[in-house]
Amino acid sequence: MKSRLSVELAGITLKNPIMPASGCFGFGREYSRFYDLSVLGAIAVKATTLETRMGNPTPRVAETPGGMLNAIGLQNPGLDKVVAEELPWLSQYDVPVVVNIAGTTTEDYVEVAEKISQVANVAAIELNISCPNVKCGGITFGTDPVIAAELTKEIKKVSKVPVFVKLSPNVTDIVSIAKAVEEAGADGLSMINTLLGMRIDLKTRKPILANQVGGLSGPAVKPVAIRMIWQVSQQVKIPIIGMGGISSAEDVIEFFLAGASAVAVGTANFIDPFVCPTIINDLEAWLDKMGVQSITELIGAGWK
Amino acid sequence: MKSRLSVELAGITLKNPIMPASGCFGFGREYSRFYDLSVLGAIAVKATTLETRMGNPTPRVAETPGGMLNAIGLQNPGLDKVVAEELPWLSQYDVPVVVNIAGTTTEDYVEVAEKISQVANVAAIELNISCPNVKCGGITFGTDPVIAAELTKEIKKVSKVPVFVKLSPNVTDIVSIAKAVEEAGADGLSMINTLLGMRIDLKTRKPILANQVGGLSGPAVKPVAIRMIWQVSQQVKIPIIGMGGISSAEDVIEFFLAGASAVAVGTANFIDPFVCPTIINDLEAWLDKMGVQSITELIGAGWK
Amino acid sequence: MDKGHLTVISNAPVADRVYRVRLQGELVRQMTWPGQFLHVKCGPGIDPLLRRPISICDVDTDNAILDMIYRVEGSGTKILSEAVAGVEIDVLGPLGEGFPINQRKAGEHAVLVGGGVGVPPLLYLGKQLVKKGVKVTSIIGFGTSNQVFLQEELGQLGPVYVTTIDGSVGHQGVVTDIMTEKFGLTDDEWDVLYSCGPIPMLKALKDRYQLSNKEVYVSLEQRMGCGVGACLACVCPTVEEENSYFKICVDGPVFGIREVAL
Amino acid sequence: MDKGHLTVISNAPVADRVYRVRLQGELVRQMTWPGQFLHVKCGPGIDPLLRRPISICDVDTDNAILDMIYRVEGSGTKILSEAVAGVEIDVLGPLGEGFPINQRKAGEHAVLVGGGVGVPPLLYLGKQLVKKGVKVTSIIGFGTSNQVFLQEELGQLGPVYVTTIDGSVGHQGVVTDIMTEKFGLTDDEWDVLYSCGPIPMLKALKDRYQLSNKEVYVSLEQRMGCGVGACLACVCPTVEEENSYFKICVDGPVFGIREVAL
Ligand SMILES: Cc1cc2nc3c(=O)[nH]c(=O)nc-3n(C[C@H](O)[C@H](O)[C@H](O)COP(=O)(O)OP(=O)(O)OC[C@H]3O[C@@H](n4cnc5c(N)ncnc54)[C@H](O)[C@@H]3O)c2cc1C
Ligand SMILES: Cc1cc2nc3c(=O)[nH]c(=O)nc-3n(C[C@H](O)[C@H](O)[C@H](O)COP(=O)(O)OP(=O)(O)OC[C@H]3O[C@@H](n4cnc5c(N)ncnc54)[C@H](O)[C@@H]3O)c2cc1C
Ligand SMILES: Cc1cc2nc3c(=O)[nH]c(=O)nc-3n(C[C@H](O)[C@H](O)[C@H](O)COP(=O)(O)O)c2cc1C
Ligand SMILES: Cc1cc2nc3c(=O)[nH]c(=O)nc-3n(C[C@H](O)[C@H](O)[C@H](O)COP(=O)(O)O)c2cc1C
Ligand code: FES
Ligand code: FES
Repeated sequence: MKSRLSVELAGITLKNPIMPASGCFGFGREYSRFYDLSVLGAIAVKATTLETRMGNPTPRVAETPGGMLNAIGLQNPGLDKVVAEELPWLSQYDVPVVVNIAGTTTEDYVEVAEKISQVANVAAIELNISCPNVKCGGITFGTDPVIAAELTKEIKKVSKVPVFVKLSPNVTDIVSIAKAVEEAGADGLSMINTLLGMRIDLKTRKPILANQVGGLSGPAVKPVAIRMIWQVSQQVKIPIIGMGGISSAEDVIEFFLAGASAVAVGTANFIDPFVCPTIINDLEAWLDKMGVQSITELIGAGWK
Repeated sequence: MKSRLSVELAGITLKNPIMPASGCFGFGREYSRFYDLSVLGAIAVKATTLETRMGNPTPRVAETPGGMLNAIGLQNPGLDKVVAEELPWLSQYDVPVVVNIAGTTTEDYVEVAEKISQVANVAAIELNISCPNVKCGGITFGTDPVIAAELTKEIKKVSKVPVFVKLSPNVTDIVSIAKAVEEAGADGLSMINTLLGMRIDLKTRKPILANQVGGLSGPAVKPVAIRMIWQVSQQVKIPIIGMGGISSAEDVIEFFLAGASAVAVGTANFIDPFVCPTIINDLEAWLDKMGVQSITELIGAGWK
Repeated sequence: MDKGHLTVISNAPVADRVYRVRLQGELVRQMTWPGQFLHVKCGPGIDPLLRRPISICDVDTDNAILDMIYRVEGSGTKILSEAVAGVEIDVLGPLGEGFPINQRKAGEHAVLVGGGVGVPPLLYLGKQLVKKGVKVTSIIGFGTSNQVFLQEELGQLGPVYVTTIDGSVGHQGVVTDIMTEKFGLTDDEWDVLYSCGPIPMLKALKDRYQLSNKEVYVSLEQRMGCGVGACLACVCPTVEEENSYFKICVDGPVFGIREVAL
Repeated sequence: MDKGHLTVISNAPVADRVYRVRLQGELVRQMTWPGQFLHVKCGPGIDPLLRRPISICDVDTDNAILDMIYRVEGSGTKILSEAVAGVEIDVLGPLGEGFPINQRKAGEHAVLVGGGVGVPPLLYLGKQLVKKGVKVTSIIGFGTSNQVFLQEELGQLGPVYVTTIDGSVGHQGVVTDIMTEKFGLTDDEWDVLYSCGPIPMLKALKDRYQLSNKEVYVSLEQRMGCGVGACLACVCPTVEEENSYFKICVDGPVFGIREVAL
């Protein structure tokens, strides 16, 4: 009998809807010392770019009320090393891998997507469009429906696996961007990426982050994520991986009610390395409490 | 000798830079039972519309991690009552009044601005452009640079007092909107208004707010406000009234370093009715600690 | 009405998920009107951010001691339930308009109707009515037996009828079932009714007395921001005028049953 | 390395804004390597949200007792300083690579150099070195007299030189002033140097020993997220390879002085 927690995402079956969020779990090695990664529904790994990236200078993180800012800057070993070392290591676990890919030109993205989507344990690509597009004067791919749609089209052409487009919340009209990428063939959406924020140090009188601005994540952003998923899920047919401040089973259910079909947990891993298995355990009890047979019954139940 | 806390805003001199934020202080009556309103640098009163507004059904507020959502919906007695009853009552205090005005058509806004800007104790208008423009299919004035600029122009034509345009943070490019309204003659900016958010009740499985979505305020939004003020203050010459999560003197200084010339305190009044006078008292000590003669030295010091 | 700190003297469960906290502090001496509430900062810092409105349940003004009874619903009341003796709690109050009792005369008969965590304010009300020589009968409704509280203390003021949905104690059913011949509680038996509880209970009372000439009061709940009338979060439509509201935090929480639309 | 709860035994000031907390719990028995740190949840809930890295200062493994010494800087350490005996603190650890001491031989002379809240990890280090028969000399620098701590305890392990910026106690100046003829601490007098403290202090040591062949170790600080190597917040450029980083939380916090760029 099928598990009450199992969900379908663009043809991929997950044993449960919980995955660590990209950038908050490395490539899994660190947290594998805490628990068996096979208990996870999936794993979204750190953004992978064509070449090795050094990322930003430090400090790279700052705390905010109920949240945190990060400006890691896509540090990663690059496509070849990820394919040669990280993904094979992950293949020892019975867990689908969602590879988050990033770049500064469409060509970069395309090359990464083509190569990486052929790796056996890569179940899906998460297209991180919250990156500056050098060809378009650095405006981020994710803030313009046309640019986002074009990139999605190109990636779909080459990807052997479903493509989830990860939307930036720093936009006036997230629905128009969601529809544009759906139109362009996206198999699903990941939302939300981080909100742009900043903290200033009273002692130095300068920004805390070397990069000045950073991405806001954690509980503070949860209501913004819920609102955007609520708005988008009613306007698109493709599934949504919800994220933004999730740290408990209650949060997961709130995201499902808003319209998510699965969720990613990011910042909460830093506070409790066991948060993902804990949430997975707690979900069953919540389904009982709510008298729900399968968690899929809750998808969009807030507006259906 | 001039107070170290006194600031200049578009020709208006404030004895200190602290004012309660619009909608969080009514028209002052309630908090006048806690302290003498004359200690305040200014008072931003609840949004005033041409006609009486009933606002939204209840529940109108919900709590979020480190923040709150509100969907009051511009409930207010309307222009005539505000002019006849509220403003005269406030005139007993030695404190400049910033009147926040709202509407659904340019004509509404213009009529309110023209009449209310002639009232003696009205020092400035705060133009709330985070309202749906019925003529333009309900798109909010604040999300389009052209619409925002046109409205600003019209208000400037009729207003007898400086006009501060209150920007919505729910936009892709706040700098372009800030520049557009400056271009259109705005004397200053207020930022930020609330971020659109939502909470869903696990018991009812429906949104907590009767209006479904609401405006996020409180400490959670502070880093977003700081970032936007940082970006905008470097691109415009007009002064900025900063707001978003301020609850302490440290917060005020962080906003000044980012580029604010004065600040508004909203949600924090609900947690501590004495927060404004407390902040005003604490500021002096902070200036000493930082070895600063006048708080104006801190304006934009983070990037200057 | 002011902001102050009260010290926890005790804080212990009195029913399933329901706690009674005893607090002491000068501010308590202002708490003379039953039906008023406090806006409570359940913990320091921003988690939870907002204050929680909780009714005054009982007051000993001489010793500046206050009792509140609250049910653990979410984050705020959970944190409040963990406050041990000696901890200082930041409260704002007393707030709002309580139960009107000035007109009460000795010999009158008052019925107090409470449901769940609507029962607490009735204790302080009952005590003051009895002081005035008013006869008090209480009808208190709960879901099931382990949720019942205040039965004994109200019993010291006059007859108490308990109802439970599942009939595990007292009468199976709802509070209004009691207001009959059988219990000598037909409308002509009493002069005034004060109620506090869930909306369905208050609606039942409104339906019953809307068109009567009986003196009936209800205490309402609504999500609040400021608690002092400034934010307009807690409004409730008035009945007389079109387009007019009461603010539950300052005009209420207690209203005449014909004043408000439920 | 694991996540666990430790119980506060005591938590009291030892210098200006500096506290020493004593904790007990099974997890402590794993804390055998000086220089490692714990990632501490200073309070429950989301305020503060992130854990705080704090060095292990002293350990009694038999009784599973741990000491940490921390300065109140901001919200987290402030809340930690309010934790009373009996409170449970959520910690992650022991984390990172501590001070290398396996190669140490009896009769060697080790110099421990600490500045401000960089001093704490040197105590546990010194105790283990002395156990190995290594001669220990400590040089600890502070801003002014009321900031000095651990002078006596380090004194039980060997000579201790205190420096203060204002000269209010000990030698006026910085720690490196002590490493001279006058104090019998010229480089040929010692075999290894372990240091922990502010960047300017570590830079001074790096300038001095970068090109020498002396064995010198530094413990670094950086703002952290996960504390376990996953988030890449705490990186520090390596010296050998171009384009390569150490993660201070897992590859450090202790590094050979020629390994890292400061
Ligand atoms: C005038 C008044 C008097 C009250 N007296 C009592 C009492 O004596 N005993 C008691 O147990 N309860 C009482 N309540 C209800 C009590 O305020 C809520 O149960 C409590 O606020 C829930 O907070 P929480 O942190 O447990 O729940 P959460 O879900 O964490 O609360 C989240 C937010 O919703 C608000 N909220 C949730 N439920 C309610 C509610 N029913 N009414 C108002 N706000 C709500 C909270 O205040 C908070 O702002 C009273 C309410 C009002 C308006
Ligand atoms: C490996 C390591 C060991 C340490 N050992 C000690 C010790 O034994 N005693 C001691 O007093 N301090 C120690 N520190 C410094 C200590 O971590 C910070 O002082 C503390 O995190 C400040 O937190 P706060 O809440 O007081 O300040 P806040 O300003 O509220 O902190 C805000 C954020 O910035 C981070 N942060 C601020 N300052 C530092 C810093 N200097 N290093 C790292 N993160 C910082 C905090 O962790 C938090 O995430 C150590 C740091 C590291 C990296
Ligand atoms: C330290 C850190 C690094 C991140 N790196 C990435 C990344 O490489 N790619 C990406 O798409 N999102 C990245 N994110 C965003 C998260 O995947 C997630 O969308 C966001 O943090 C919201 O979820 P949370 O609130 O649960 O953390 C990162 C977030 C954090 C905190
Ligand atoms: C209950 C409530 C009502 C508000 N009403 C208005 C309003 O009428 N007009 C307006 O421009 N802003 C309004 N705001 C926004 C505040 O003025 C302020 O911009 C925002 O809350 C951020 O500041 P804060 O985090 O200090 O609350 C309201 C905010 C709250 C919480
Ligand atoms: S709670 Fe703010 S007006 Fe009642
Ligand atoms: S703190 Fe996350 S990698 Fe070091």
